[in-house]
Amino acid sequence: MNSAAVLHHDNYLGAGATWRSWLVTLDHKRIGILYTITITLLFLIGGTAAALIRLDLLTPNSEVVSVETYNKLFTIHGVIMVWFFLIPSIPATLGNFLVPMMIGARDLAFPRLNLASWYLFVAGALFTIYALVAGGVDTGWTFYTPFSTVFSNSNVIAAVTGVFIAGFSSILTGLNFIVTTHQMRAPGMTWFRLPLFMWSMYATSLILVLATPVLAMTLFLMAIERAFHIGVFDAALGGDPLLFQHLFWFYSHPAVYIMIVPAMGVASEIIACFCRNRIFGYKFMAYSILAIASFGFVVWGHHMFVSGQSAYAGTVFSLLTFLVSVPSAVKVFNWTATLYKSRVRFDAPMLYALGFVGLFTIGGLTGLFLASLGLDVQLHDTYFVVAHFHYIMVGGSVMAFFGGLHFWWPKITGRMYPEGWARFSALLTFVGFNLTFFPQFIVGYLGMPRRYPNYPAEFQVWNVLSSAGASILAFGYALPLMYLMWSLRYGERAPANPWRAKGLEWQTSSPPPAENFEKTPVVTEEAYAYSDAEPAHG
Amino acid sequence: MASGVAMTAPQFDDAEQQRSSSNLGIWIFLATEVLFFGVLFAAYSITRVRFPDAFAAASRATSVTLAGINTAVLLTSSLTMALGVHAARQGARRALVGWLWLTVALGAAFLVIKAFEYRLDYVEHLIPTINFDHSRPQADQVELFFYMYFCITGVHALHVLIGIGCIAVIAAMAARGAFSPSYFTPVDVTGLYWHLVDIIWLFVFPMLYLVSRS
Amino acid sequence: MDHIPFFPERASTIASQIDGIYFMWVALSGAVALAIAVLVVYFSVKYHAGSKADRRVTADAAAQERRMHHIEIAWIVIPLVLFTGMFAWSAEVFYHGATVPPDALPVYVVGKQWMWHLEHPSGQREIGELHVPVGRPVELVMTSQDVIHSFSIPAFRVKQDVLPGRYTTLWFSATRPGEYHVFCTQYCGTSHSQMVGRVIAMEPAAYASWLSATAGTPTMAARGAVRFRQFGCSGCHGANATVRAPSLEGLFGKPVPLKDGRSMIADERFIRDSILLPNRDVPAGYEATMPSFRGQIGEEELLEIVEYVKSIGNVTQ
Amino acid sequence: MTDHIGESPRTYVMVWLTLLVLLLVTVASAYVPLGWANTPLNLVITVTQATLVMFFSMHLRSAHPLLKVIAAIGFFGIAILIVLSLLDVLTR
Repeated sequence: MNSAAVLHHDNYLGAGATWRSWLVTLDHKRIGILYTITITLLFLIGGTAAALIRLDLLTPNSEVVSVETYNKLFTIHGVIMVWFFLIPSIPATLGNFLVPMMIGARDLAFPRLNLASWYLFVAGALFTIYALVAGGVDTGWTFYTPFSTVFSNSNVIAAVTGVFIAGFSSILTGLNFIVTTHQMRAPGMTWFRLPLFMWSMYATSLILVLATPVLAMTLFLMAIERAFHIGVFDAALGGDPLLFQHLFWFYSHPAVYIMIVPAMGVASEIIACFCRNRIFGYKFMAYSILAIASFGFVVWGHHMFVSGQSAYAGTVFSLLTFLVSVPSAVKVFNWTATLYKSRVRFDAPMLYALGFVGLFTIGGLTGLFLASLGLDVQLHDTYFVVAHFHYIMVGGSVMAFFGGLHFWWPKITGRMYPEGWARFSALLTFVGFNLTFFPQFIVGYLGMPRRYPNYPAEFQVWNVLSSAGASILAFGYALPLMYLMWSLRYGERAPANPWRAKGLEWQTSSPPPAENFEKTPVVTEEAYAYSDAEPAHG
Repeated sequence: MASGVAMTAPQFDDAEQQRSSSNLGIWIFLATEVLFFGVLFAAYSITRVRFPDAFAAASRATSVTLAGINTAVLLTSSLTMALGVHAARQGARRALVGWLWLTVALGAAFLVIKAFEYRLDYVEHLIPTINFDHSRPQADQVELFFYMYFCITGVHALHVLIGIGCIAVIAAMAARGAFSPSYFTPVDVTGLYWHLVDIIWLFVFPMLYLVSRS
Repeated sequence: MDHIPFFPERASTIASQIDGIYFMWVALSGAVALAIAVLVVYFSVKYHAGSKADRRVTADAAAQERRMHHIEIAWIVIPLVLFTGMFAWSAEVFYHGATVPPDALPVYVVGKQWMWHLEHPSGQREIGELHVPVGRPVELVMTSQDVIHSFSIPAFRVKQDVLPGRYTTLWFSATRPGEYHVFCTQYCGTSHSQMVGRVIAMEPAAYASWLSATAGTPTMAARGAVRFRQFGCSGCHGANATVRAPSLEGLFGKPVPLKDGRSMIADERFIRDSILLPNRDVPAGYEATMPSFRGQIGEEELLEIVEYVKSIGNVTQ
Repeated sequence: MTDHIGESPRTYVMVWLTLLVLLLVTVASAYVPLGWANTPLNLVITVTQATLVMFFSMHLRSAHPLLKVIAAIGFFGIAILIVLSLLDVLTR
């Protein structure tokens, strides 16, 4: 395939370099890039807050910042990272870029809506950043009532307004992906020929569409209650603060799957490609993604085992939680089995993907600790929980996001990234991550509560280890930022299919033309039809 | 577009694909609307289960007559909307424009009646934080009922208002001949939205107004 | 720092049960994680792109498919069975922790930003400290004056959120004398991390002498009796009342038939709700005439009245 | 996916009349002392009305099954939310 030699102005990046050409673009690929830039900036804000938190936790007494500032820092960190980085991370960037390409379409079904999503996202982000910077918010990302409605003196309403607006961006993106998947598939692209990344985008979109409205309305009720001093969450009137938690977690538990399911999709693509093998148990993988997405809606009460929720409800939620963990386990087993009788290569995306599998496994297994009713009493609201969800969301999602970014970087930018640096930073991230978060499991079981700038001195050694790890992790994240930017200018020009990967996105030039394909592709084989006879790539 | 012929957007293969995509899109959007209101209904139901007597007493203080008339008005507007879509399919431009404006008028009538109802609530000191009468029995819980009542009916009224705006725009477009039997997706989609607003009200009515009337 | 802590002290009866689940999970998940790591490394080495490993698969596609299905079903069913077992075990321990033994010694707790206020039935009041005897179940009846807090004693492996407008309970039976951390584990605002305290578990004899050394204040029930008159409760519920209101003697812990046909147990929560929301659960044979005391009575006064009602409930038993 | 044909004006009018009759029935039933059964009865009538609107006015009757699933899924989600929350509230 010689389409790599296409002239610069023939690809989507060459379609104009003015601000205007980017800000009014309807091209899903460009919108994906707009998202990438936006969430990178937001990641830097959330990451700075995290760095300050880890710095402050070096000593048992909050010496770097005041406790008020500490409370605002972990709120900034949580709100930005959850709603303005993790949730849009893979779907809005790689998803936006790849969904139409993987199914052989020219664009998403509703390109204008797609651009509107980005503007809504930016508007929401600006609102929230305003709230977080102008005085700050000290409620934590969970906004629990009655603290958020009655007792906090911070910018709660502005912050939730931002989240509310960004919620619409999520909904519209999800809607767009669902319609696109149903309507725009190229001839021959049947459901069971879809790459697993598409399945993961489809499942994620379902969650985005079905869960986000609940969050939006819950935050709306909460803001009204704060503004008018009356509401159904207010115990002083006979209302029920636990009702807020039910409504909040009805969204926020599925939201975890919004963050991790796309990562599973990315990992599946990378592992299949670098094993040159079909994903083991493809159909089981597709079904398990759907199972995770749907069971994810009935387990929210496991965030509330010690909240004052009834023991019966807790029991039901615990059982359901164990059920949802089965499909996740199945996925890990299948990725492992894909390596069997394969031809593994360890390019940087594969290192990231294997790192993802390892960290996700630990995150998933420790989730089982938390799902166990009796044990959760000890673990709830301690650093064990903090470590667990960082293994899933940061270890899992961000690792896969970086893997995907490297994997599709040649396709997106037309340039190769520097392989050596990329492998090095994948390893650095893996080591730094484990050093940061593994000690938190131990200090969590010891009983150290989350959201504590002051803590008993005997916990210090674990916190020092964790902060040390965080500094390594920071390098692991900063390096790709630098060499990927470098590669935009100095990187080797990428061929159309540097990995000799299957998948429609690799059948067009790098970067692709504005309309993605010169002519609509016709699909004749299953996903990952890597054939054994192919010679190993030199 | 004035010719009433569909412009197929470049990402679609043909008009049919575009039309079914819009249709699928609007139905997904409607599902999110159901979930939006569903949260309000959930909050209402759970609070009501905890204070059945207070909610029953509070519900008896609402105006079932005005709300009942309003239900009929909204059901009728749903009929006119359906007939409008039918006219669009037939290519009957005058009928389409007529039905759409009639729908707008009925929607406006709904809001006017709603306003009278709110005025009545004001007179009877039922508006939380503004003039709520705290001397009645179980006042706090009755106030919670009215808090939910204003949240639900308020958000619903906002949807009616948005619906009226959309239908008015569609009516103006229709008058200019923007639609034809082969292209009337905007009419169809607006109609679906309007019917959903109607359906939401069908739930609001018994849940807020008919509690323990016997 | 003299040593690096790996594991929390274990100082209550339930602690070892919870640790049991913990160690089982550590073993199981350690084994699974190790197995996956070993397999990944082994496959990576053996099937490295350049290696000459045998990669032939059976030509019989159907047999291949069947085999794969069996594998998939195996690794769906085995975790499922395992999880169900672990679920049952941990639920059993949870229910044990949620069921307060009848002979438990009550202590009343009010959380407020940012301190714990504790009151013993015998009258002692403590702030941020809780003296308890070893070898006897202690029940904490807890409520919050403002936001949600959570009462956590890691060495006892107990934790329970403390809610405004409602009583929640937790219980423990200390096994080793000593001082243990109390943390507020539900984020409650600025000084959340300073809402800490300690439990002092004492040998029964030491506890008895602590009790007598700190005696002298009236008991909670006695203070509650004063409140009972002060708030005018005795005017209707007292012995000489002329208004038709239920007598509270011998009430506590008994089932109360309600006007609407339901029945409730007269526990702490019921007494509290009857004072603050008197028209919600009206006892059979009475009219809903009692005024609500919401907003007029503090959480600590309320607890004293509850303890008073409790004390006259036990008198006639 | 969308090969709905729509209904005849006559059908719309019939549906409208049925809806109005059901409205009268639900209001009337609310004034009959049925105890706990009042609310469920009202809800059953409402669901019937909503189904009529969706099937006829919104053309779901002749629509692709996918649209039927999507139409139901929002209600289903809310049912889960209410039922599992009530499971807690009613057993506390």
